[in-house]
Amino acid sequence: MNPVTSNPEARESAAGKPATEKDRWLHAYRQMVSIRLFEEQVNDLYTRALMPGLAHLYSGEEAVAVGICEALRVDDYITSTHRGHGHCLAKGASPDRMFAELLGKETGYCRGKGGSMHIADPATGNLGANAIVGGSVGIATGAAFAAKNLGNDRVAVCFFGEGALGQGSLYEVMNLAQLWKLPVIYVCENNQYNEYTHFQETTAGTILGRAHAFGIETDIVDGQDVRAVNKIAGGLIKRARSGVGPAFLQCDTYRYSGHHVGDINREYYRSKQEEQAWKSDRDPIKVLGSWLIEQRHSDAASLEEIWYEVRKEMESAVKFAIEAPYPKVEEVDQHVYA
Amino acid sequence: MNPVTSNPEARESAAGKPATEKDRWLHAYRQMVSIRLFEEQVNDLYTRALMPGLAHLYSGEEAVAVGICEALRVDDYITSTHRGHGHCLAKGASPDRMFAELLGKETGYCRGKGGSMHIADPATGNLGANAIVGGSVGIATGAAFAAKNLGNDRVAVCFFGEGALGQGSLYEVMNLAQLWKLPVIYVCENNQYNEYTHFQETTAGTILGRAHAFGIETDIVDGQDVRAVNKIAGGLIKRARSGVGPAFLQCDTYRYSGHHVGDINREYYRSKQEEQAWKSDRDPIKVLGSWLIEQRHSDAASLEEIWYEVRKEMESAVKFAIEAPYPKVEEVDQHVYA
Amino acid sequence: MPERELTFAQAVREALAEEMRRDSRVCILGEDVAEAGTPFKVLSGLVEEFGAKRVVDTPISEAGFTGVAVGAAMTGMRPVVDIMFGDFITLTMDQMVNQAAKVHYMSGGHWKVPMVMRTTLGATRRSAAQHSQSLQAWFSHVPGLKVVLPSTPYDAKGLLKSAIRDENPVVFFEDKMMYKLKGPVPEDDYTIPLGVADVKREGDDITLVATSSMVQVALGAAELLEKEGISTEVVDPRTTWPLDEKTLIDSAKKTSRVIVLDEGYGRYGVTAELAAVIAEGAFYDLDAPVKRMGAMHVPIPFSPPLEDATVPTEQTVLEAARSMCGNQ
Amino acid sequence: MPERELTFAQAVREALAEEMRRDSRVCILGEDVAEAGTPFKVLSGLVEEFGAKRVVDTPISEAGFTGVAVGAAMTGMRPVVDIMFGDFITLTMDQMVNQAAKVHYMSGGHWKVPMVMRTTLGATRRSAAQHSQSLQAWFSHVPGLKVVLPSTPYDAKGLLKSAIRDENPVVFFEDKMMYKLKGPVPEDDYTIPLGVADVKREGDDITLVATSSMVQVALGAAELLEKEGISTEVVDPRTTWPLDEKTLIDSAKKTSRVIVLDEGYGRYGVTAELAAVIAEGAFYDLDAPVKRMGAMHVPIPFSPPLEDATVPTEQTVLEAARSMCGNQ
Ligand SMILES: Cc1ncc(C[n+]2csc(CCOP(=O)(O)OP(=O)(O)O)c2C)c(N)n1
Ligand SMILES: Cc1ncc(C[n+]2csc(CCOP(=O)(O)OP(=O)(O)O)c2C)c(N)n1
Ligand SMILES: [Mg+2]
Ligand SMILES: [Mg+2]
Repeated sequence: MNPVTSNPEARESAAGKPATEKDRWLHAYRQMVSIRLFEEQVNDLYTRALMPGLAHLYSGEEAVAVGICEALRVDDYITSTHRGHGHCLAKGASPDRMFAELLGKETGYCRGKGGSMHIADPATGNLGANAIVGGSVGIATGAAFAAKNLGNDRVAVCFFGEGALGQGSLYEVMNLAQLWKLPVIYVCENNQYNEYTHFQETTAGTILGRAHAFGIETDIVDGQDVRAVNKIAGGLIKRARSGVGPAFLQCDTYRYSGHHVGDINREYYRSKQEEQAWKSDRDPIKVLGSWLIEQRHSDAASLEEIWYEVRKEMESAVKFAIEAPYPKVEEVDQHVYA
Repeated sequence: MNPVTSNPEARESAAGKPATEKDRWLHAYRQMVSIRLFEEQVNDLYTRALMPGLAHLYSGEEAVAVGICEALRVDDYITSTHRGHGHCLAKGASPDRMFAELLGKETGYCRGKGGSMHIADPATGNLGANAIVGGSVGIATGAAFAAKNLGNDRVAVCFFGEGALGQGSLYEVMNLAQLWKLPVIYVCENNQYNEYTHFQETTAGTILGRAHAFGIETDIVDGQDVRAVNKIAGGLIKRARSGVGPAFLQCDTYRYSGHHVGDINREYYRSKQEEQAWKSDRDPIKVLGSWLIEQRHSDAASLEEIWYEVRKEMESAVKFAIEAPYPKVEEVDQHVYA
Repeated sequence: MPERELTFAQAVREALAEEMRRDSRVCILGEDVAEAGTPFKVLSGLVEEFGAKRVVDTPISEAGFTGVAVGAAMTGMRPVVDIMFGDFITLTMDQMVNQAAKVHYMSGGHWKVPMVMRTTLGATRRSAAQHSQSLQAWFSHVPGLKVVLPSTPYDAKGLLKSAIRDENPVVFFEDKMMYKLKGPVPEDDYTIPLGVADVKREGDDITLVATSSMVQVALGAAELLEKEGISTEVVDPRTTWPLDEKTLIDSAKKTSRVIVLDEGYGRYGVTAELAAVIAEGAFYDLDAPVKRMGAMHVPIPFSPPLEDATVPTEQTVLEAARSMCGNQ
Repeated sequence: MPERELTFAQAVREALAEEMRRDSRVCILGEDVAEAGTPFKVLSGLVEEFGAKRVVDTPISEAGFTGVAVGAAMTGMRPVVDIMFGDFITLTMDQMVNQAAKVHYMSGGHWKVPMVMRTTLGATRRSAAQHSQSLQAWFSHVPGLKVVLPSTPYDAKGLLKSAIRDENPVVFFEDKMMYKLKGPVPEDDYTIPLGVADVKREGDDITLVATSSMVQVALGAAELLEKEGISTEVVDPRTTWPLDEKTLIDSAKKTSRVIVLDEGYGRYGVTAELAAVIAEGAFYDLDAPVKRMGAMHVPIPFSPPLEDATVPTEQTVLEAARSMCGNQ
């Protein structure tokens, strides 16, 4: 069920071996569908009142996480955000243990102690999602510091929303990363909104200028085009791995749902038309699907089949999670100290 | 003894009335000499073990504080730093009450509670020196916020060393200032060193790029040339006062002494030659003095006379402070709450 | 005429609206405070009445806008900053502690910082370790700050108005779980002074000293104890600083048994100070050691059964009180 | 052979040097830690031995490099960060409290954060309100962190080595005024476990529980008390978390009179927890309420006579102890 272990192409590509063009993009397609359908289930769990608390859905932004993680090795690091399910899945986490975590179950990635906003997984280099906006910029930079100092050639990717541009610590660590030429990529997922406010109301100047100020390599990409993301990210990651230094990548994207699953009436901050336009014109899965068909790497029926398979997989993963036991209450004070 | 009240030219210029070119620059000259000789006394108090604790001298950087404060009104605001004596004097504080503060005396600006690093003076718009690097960037920006909201046309100047570029809060507030078009000028006093480390070892990219990223108006000036500083600052202040928004001014300068009065052996981080070169070639008082003589606004003897007068003034101010009483111990828990 | 009832959130909003009408220098700064009215909807409607110049949406820059509030307060405004989750005060500590709290003192009494920070506390919302903390102990530790912990809609309105009118930086903690709690709130312009405890229920056998969210827990436990014949007094300090030591000590002397309750972590938390004050002040009258109940010394877990175990409940308070009164 | 003596600063440096030799993953991050060896010169010579890759000068970015240390610790390093003045921990609270302290728990035990933050505490250096605080109470309040407060060169070396070898984030507070204090320090590779209090002096009539800077004050007061015929026990918890409650309570039971001393602000501070623990644990043995002595509840003033009044001294401790023992 774990895409990393169940999918040979992914393993090979993660290990740096070239897979065929076709296999690579079919895998990326499946990964994006996984995220989309994972989030569908999350919303469903919420509306059925089966999930404790809230969750922030990644639907619409799949090409960013997948485009980037497909360019990473399994031992490379990522840090993620409150909107983190996509990053976790793209880096290789299993839906079953993720759902279990979202329901607070013992078989969850964090034994239920973390929940939606804190999924972490050493096996896939996932240092953890973070519920503090900008909270993980230091952690990702520190992982790059360790990689450099320990002399392994790992790279760290720091995912964050454009809202994190408001946090001063980002500027502190970008300065450090550039001074020390650390292998870290700052990926700004500009989904246009910080909660209920358009980013232009909170962001003076430009996004790229924020990194450029430190002499950091910057780039911008259409975050709905997984191939474009992957290509640019691939270059920046290679550059970082070779020791040249950090990079900052702005990915323009859009979240289809509300800020969190409970944010239903949102017309006071954005219109239904706007949402509809992104969904119909720029959906990352459609964009890649059309290309796969155009290139004759696939056809409508085969793609449909992927949706079907993934949906089944998600259903059984949810079932696993629902049936899983809660941790024993005695566990509450375990893992406070190592 | 207070330059603002004792010097009619200063009052007029502060009130926006044009004083003659000659009077303006003679006043600036006197102000710079005041700072230089104030600091001479501070060092002397330290070596004579009459001053509690340490102090950070401003000698060498006089043209920055004076150039800028001469372009401000008395009701404009400033915030200052651990290296703040120059800012206080330039904004109009009296040496006697400043020395008293440095000695922890009741007649000091803060009744002895603040000391060298916390001098504040509502009468001259001095919101206070700050011993946290970058600690006052929010305060200055907030004063500009209040000025804008209360509809008075005051401007706030935030002085900070280039070391404060390491503090994330600077970036947070520059973003706010530009979004809200606040009348605040960020003055980066680049004296080349953060304590015992050259700024190039701590500063990736460029200094101006840090403000430019937010779309803020930026400029750079030779911080040893008081007339240049004054001219550029005047333009930025006028612009801010008119509501166009904030600005960032980099002033390149040099501190003649150690990081603080106790930093005597400093050849491990900078050479005596470097220090000597700044002192002999780029001394701000010499630079202005030469110009005054060249322009026949003054002559060597008259300038000498200014040094003599100011020295007398400083001596009597020190005497005042030494003779002043300490606050009563019962005062210790006063002013905790207003 | 029946007393008017408001929710806790409405009471907070009414206090803000009244103070903003009364004093044009009062303004609000925070993330999504305007159209969105905050994620908790506490501020809904304010931007419509007072406009975007006084109800100001900020970027996600807690340190930055808190610092701006400090400077604005020094120069004529009376800002109220909104820190969505109490966990984010971590980002504002320098501005609150090294700046706001010290400006008046360091300037020898010359500058003042009349600002309010409104923030939240409380677990059990399944929000996990970074959105569930109750960090009031930190600010209570800092001279120059005042700290308010309202426990009813009535107190919320009266205390918030006092906080806004205070000449000092005041931190106002609101329990997220209490926003929907209803209670009587007069329409008048009343204030409640900072530093005066409130006896929320009188009793003779045992005193429960409780703050914020724990007041309702204590009142619930008191009801249950009543049925067992134990008469319980519930004392709410309302502000941890200034602290009304006398009311706490007097109650302890009267009942001779005390449990102190606060939702912050139990270790080095608010309960430690309250217990120490009572143990000292009522030393010769206590029949048993003061018992402290706070959050378990663990990061708050997400998983519901675990999270529920971290916080005192009516049941655990009942048991503690029962055993203290020897009715086990 | 006479025992070797080192200053407190030398003991800290020796612990770091030994651990850096032993384990190549140990590195130091901070402002002016390399050539300058910090403003207090505590680290002099380390960069010469270990190079600039392991003794790393940073920009003035406390939040940033603390965050980097968290990430580096998770991924194989054992960083020691240097926060020059304890007052600047305000800037690191999010990284220490929301990240470092919680990573292990939130990840269900998967990630670990073996890092040390070294910082300072203590007033009376005429450094005023923003350079004189002793904020150990804040970190002690946070589950997931350990907090060490060494009071002698011997303890400094042994405790710092344990802190560096610990798998958790540990905050290590050094008293600035103690850096020049000399004491015996073995050359061996010894460690002192975290969570074990030390009886620094035995006595029968009264217990002084003291931390860090206050241990020397307590020992000085004990000498004076001895002359008045009062036999004083001095107990040093050495770590506020984990806390060795038993040793504290046992001493309290033995002497039945206790004063607790800590240089942090007295209100909601370390003394509150220690007093509460003792008042509870030794309730039936105490002859008098536990007395607390900490910094006065004011921002630390610059003026020498005022500053001196804010901190407990041998004289004020002597008077308090005397009056507690009825020898007034
Ligand atoms: C420091 C901090 N401040 C505020 C919040 C509350 N909050 C959670 S998500 C969010 C908006 C984040 O926007 P963005 O970074 O663009 O990410 P997105 O939700 O769009 O993915 C806010 C303000 C937080 N979690 N952390
Ligand atoms: C937040 C913070 N970190 C560290 C310090 C210690 N410190 C005092 S001055 C200084 C260097 C400041 O350099 P710069 O800003 O360039 O000012 P300069 O001393 O050169 O005028 C440092 C690191 C401090 N006061 N505040
Ligand atoms: Mg966004
Ligand atoms: Mg400098």
